[in-house]
Amino acid sequence: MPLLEVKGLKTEFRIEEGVVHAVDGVSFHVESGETLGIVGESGCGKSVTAMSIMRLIPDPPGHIAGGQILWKGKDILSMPDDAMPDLRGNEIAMIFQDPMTSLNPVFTVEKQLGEVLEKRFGLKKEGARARAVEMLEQVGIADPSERIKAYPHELSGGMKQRIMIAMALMCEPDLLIADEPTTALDVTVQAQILHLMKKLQEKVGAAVILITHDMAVVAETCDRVAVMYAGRVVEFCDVYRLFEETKHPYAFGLLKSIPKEGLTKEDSLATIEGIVPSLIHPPTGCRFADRCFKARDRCRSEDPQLRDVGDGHLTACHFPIEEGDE
Amino acid sequence: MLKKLLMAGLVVALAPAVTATMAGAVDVSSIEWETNMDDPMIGNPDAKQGGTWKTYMLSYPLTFRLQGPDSNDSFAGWNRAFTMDFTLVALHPVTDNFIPRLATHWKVMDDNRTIYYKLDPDARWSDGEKITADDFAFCYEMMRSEYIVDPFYNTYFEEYYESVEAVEEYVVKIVGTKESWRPLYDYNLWPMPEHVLAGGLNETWVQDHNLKFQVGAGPYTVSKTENGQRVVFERQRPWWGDDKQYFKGLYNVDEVDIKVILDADRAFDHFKKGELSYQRITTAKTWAQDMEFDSIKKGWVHKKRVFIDYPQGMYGFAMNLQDPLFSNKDFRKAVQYSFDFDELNKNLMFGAYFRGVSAFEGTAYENPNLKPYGFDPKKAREHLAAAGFTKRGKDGIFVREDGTRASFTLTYGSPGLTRHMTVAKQKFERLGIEMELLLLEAATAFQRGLEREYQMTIMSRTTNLYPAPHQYFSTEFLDTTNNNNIWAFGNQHVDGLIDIFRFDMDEQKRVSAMHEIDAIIQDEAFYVPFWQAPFVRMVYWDHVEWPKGFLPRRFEQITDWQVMSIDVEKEQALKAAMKAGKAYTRDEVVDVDGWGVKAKMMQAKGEASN
Amino acid sequence: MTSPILQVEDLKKYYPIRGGVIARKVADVKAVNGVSFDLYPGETLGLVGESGCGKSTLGRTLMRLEEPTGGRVLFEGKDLAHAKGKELFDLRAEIQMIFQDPYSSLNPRLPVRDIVIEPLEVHKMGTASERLDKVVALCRRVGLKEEVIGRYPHEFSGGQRQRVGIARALALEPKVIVADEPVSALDVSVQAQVINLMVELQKELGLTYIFISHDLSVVEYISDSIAIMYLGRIVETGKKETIFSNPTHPYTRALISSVPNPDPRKRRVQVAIEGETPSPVNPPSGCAFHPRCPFAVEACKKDVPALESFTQTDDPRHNVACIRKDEIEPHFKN
Amino acid sequence: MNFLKLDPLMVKRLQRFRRIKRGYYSFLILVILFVISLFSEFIANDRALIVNYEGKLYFPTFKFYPMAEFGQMDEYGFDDVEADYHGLKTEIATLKAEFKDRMETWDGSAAELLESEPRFQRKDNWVLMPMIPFDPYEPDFSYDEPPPNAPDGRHWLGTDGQGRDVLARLLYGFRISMTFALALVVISQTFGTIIGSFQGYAGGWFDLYSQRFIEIWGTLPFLYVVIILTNFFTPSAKMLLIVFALFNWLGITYYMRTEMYREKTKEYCLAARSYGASSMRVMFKHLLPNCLTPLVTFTPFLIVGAIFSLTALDYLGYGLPPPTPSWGELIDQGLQSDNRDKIWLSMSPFAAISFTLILVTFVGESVREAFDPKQYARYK
Repeated sequence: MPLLEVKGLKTEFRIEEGVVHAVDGVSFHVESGETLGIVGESGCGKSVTAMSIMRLIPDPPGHIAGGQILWKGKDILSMPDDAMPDLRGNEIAMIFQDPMTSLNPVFTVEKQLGEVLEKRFGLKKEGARARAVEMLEQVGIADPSERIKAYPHELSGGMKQRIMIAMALMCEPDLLIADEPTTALDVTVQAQILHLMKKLQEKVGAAVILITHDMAVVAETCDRVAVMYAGRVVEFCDVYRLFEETKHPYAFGLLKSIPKEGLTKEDSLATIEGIVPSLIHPPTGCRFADRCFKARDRCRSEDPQLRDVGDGHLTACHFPIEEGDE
Repeated sequence: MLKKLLMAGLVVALAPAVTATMAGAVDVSSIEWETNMDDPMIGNPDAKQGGTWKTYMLSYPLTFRLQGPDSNDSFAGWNRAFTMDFTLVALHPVTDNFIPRLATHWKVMDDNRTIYYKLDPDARWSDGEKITADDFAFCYEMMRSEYIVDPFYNTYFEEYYESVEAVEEYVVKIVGTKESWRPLYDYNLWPMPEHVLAGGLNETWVQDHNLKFQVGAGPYTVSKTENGQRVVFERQRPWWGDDKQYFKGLYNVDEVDIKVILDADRAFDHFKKGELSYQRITTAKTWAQDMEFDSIKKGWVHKKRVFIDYPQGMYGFAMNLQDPLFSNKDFRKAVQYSFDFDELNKNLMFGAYFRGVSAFEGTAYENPNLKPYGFDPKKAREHLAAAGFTKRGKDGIFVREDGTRASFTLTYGSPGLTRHMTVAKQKFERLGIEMELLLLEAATAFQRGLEREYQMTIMSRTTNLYPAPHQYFSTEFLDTTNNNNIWAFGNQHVDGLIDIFRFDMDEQKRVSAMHEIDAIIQDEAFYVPFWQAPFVRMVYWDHVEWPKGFLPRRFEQITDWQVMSIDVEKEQALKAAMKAGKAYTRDEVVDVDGWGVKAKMMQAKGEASN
Repeated sequence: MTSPILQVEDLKKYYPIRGGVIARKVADVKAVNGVSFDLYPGETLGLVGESGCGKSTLGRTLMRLEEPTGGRVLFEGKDLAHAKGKELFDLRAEIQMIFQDPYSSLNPRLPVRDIVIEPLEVHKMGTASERLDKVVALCRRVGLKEEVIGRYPHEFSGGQRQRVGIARALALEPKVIVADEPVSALDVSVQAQVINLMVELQKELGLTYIFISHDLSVVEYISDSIAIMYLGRIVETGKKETIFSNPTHPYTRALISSVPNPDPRKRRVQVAIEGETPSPVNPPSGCAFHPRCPFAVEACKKDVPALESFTQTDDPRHNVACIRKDEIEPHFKN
Repeated sequence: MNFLKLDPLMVKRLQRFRRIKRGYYSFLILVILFVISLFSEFIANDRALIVNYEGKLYFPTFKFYPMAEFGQMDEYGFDDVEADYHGLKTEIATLKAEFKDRMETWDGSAAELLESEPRFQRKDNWVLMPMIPFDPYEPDFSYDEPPPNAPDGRHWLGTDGQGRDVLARLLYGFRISMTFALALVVISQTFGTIIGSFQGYAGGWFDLYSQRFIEIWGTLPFLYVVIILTNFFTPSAKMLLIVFALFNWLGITYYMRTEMYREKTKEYCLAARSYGASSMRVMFKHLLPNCLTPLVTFTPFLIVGAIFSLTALDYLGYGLPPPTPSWGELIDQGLQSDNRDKIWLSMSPFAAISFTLILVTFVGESVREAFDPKQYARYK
């Protein structure tokens, strides 16, 4: 049994213009201890998927319209509301893109960490403090007993993200969802944070869902990858297969449009023409069809289902990439 | 009230003094004392004694002092009535003659500013000590002391009194600063208890005496207080004045119970419940429309309008004679004839008031032959035409050939008058005269009046028994502002008449001079008298009894609670009747005109509808 | 070699830090602290650095959107940094900017036509109909259909908006374009479109770019030469090839090796550099990089190293600001 | 000005506003009432709308006709005072009735009447009075009881303490309140917007010192200033407007300043500056239209504030000079102890002011919602 299994998840947002089908039948699963990357461009539904798992969809305007989220075999969506706080944090932890806004600006780090420790572990004030200092040390914050007295605005972005990671891992969750954890950070710090996450994951043994738009980050950290496009998973496979045997034309185009080493201005970059379809009135058939160089009539009429194209490599395409496609 | 009176006196006294001859040393034993025991009694000698007079004040006193900070609140009137009102002599409230009070005799010396008073040896302070001449000398000293922190008294005594001397134990000599033709009025004085106060007159006097009750010469002393709630006065029996001619029949109740009630409307409700003995009705509306409550219908409560005869002061429109428009006498007369007092009185004032006419209303000097202008559009039109306003403009307002419009601004400071003025404005407009209204903050309106920065304004001045025509109509003030001659009126002839009033020792000549001034002022038409209210409207419970005529003629000299009495038996009977719901025969007589005031008003000035 | 189109000499931009009720100046933030470089016509200079290093401020100061605190910016011999009034107004037409955020860089209240026509109106170029013709031509050139020019920005996708921004920058026919992170807010697939467009335009119009970015892979693709900034100063310049194949300054090395490789088989095991960029409010003494530098010695804490020619490579424009540049082992990209 | 042009964002907001029924209908009602009140002279007036007299048509609404024009004469024998249209109407009706009576008798006396009555040469004379045949100034003392008189068929909302028609005064008072409030809002918003924009845009010393000035200015007690000023200047609508405006412009500067501060850092502003657009152009063409949200959303609440303050000042007696029809003055009359039992005096202006303020507030809420739609989410 996978640790987490998402089946046919549908999350919608009602806005003035209509209903946005932000996540429209997404399925994937996460095994214990592995790192799953969910990758895709902005608006493809990757963050909404994560929020749906945590049941943190703001309602209104959003709501989860269908599907199942099985956590260790139990459906999170049918759990009572009061069971959620326990699940969040204790079993599934989450860190967000913007560490600036994830910490409460009016409390010190100590107070914020301490609160969690006191509540979850029933530690007394002194014990909590010692534990917090220890946690900060683990996430590589120099001089933790001083830093712990600081307010969030006194800390750099990298440090805040470290503290968020410390908070997330403090309860030793089984799953850590990291939503674009390094996007707001400098590249040198990004390298540090990704490294740190990896190290801690190994230590705690947690599975990780890493949500990112950056293929290079995926290549750097993930075991398996789900590529999302317009609210759907279009490719779900092992990270090596994604980079080496890409099946879905979208993922293919995405990878090709990254400027590669050695390219010069004389070689123009590969692009995916066209724009992402509206999620209010999505086109019938394959949602990528309008931009796809391999699209045929069938693509515009028949919705491709996620299917195994060999060795557990799933893709949602009628005409997957074959060797020689440019 | 006393301060006001003193103020008015002060104004009069500013007149340059006629050279005074110093009175030399006088042998007291050789003085030919004067007194006046011939006037009628003020009180009712048969008045029942006893009972409780239940009344109210608007706030609890901040202090029981009568000098210094905060000493002029609504309680001070009561306090004063038992202390400072006991002066050497008093004016008889009916005859206007001087009568003995603490002094039994007096003698005015030839310089008209030195007076000897012989004290009543029976007079006692409320603590039992004798009242002696030293107490008057002490009063003089105290009123000039900086320790009382009262600039008014300080200045007043400095300017009016040259000296106050205890000549003998019971003889006081007062020397005023200027010669006066009414020295007893100007150089009167009350005593202060030297034996109580002398030791404590220092920097802390004000604080020390904040909550100390006055030791007074009067018949009542404080017997009970509930902080913030009530003060109760108790009658001393016996009191030294009990058998004196002019005190007999006054101060008849055993207790005066003064309760704090925050506003007059609520007090009326308290009255209706029987918690107050008596209530004055101050608004015409209440008098006209709210007087049919149950207790009145059942005859338990009586309502009376008691006419009194007291100087009213000038009250009405004043025109600025320096204004181009109002410098025209015909225009002034046109305005006089356009003012419809009766319409206002009838529709806005329940017909409750009388129209004033004289500049010296209510004094002995008013000209009895004057008739008010009255509302007369025809005459107004004639005068307008004479003033050059012959043509109506497009908007209906008259214009002269040169384009001047018959339009002026009325400056006033009392928001309460707006309703009357807007109605008057409409009336003026219909007759072709435009009156713009300019309501200013009261002090500003007053100041603009004094500085003659107005076209027409509403003036209100208090007066006393002796008017001050010099202040109001003398050429002396023509070229300056900030004086009472706000209309800039004056001529040689009137100046002469004023001098007669001021300096002539012949009362008859003074009166006829004043009558002439009054007539001239009316003819000059720069003063449009407004309403007068020469009466007191009251309701009281059946057990309250009054002397014949209810209130003395000069009402302000002596107040209602001093002359009435309470019949305790009737009070019991009333209680029983009320319990049983038994109605009395209703007393249908409302107006009490013991002094012929109403009759005079009706006859001379005409009453709109009453 | 041709002469530079733009010479930046010791350019400084300090921001005062104020305190107290009357906002007295108490210190400076030295956002750009003595930057010099030459820009040659037709080339693309990639200006790289991490957040807070001053690269955007440098771009804005060049544009005179910020008043320089010191130094000169010579555009064809005319000092842009000190130009005033009409001179500045005319110079502005020569150097234009493409902005980072396609959402906030277009006035949401104006239709595309008005946005693109604005510079022409401001500079009173041509008649109204000529302007309109030019706008249509510009929009076509950047790949927008004529019929969309009446639409408002919110009706466009991010990539299209950036095209509008480019059209606006081109309206005055500038010689130099400062592109401040022009693609970093765009999705990868759209990024490539915009970059392609910029490259095409450069070839066609002979534009000179200053391409400000934190994304080394994009910079590597588009630039001819590169300048690396760290805390308000340029620490290394050189041809693209030199910088990527032979980075010399320890910071450049760390930066390049921190970039994740889009190849799961080339995962790094080590973190190249610890710590974070210090705050420019309170920069370290001497070489600002010394607290993080694995090669730092005592001397690094004292003096600010000058940007000097590095002779070990054959690139004449290769300059490095490091006192140990000659001692450090040559670095080869993995 | 440019920002009045409707860009799609504004169009969308307006559409959103239209969809919020409560606010939209409140807005319509207010506009209709205000437009109607602009024609108050034709609705509440003691001058007739039209008089057809002896073959000639008269429109006395804005013109003074003497009594002579209609063969009238007042009780004092004057015929050049203003015509009495109420009286004229009654006279004509009476004469018509009498003529009809005489016609029925067939004795020729009808013809006699025609001849003997010079003011009835033509039978088709008529007077059309406005719906409310009273103006807000003229007292009506025709009742036995002194005013205020209770509502009846003659005065639908009764008369005030001076016999003036309450409904007429309410109507004119509404016009004055609304005009005053609108003028105030326009003046103070314009001024505040300009100052606030300059503060936000220029920043630096100008901002610092003007902000200190605004803070100090803002602490001045408004009512005292009004009272003091009435001592130096004749109180008038113009003066009050100026005084109100002097205090009212402050509020919007805070918002405009912050908006400007925020907007000016946006790149479109930098872009405009980069091609040399002048500060004025940047401010007024680019920034201002993007900063209008607070301006628009605060306007209804400013109107509420203005109406309320004006009423309060009138109530306290420091407002518009008498006899200007005013709600505050009516409430003051109604609350005087004399008139506590005359509830129509306090209730009708109270109802009018509540009704108006509620409508404006509805509009305000809806505008805010339309301009700044926020949904309040909850997490389970």
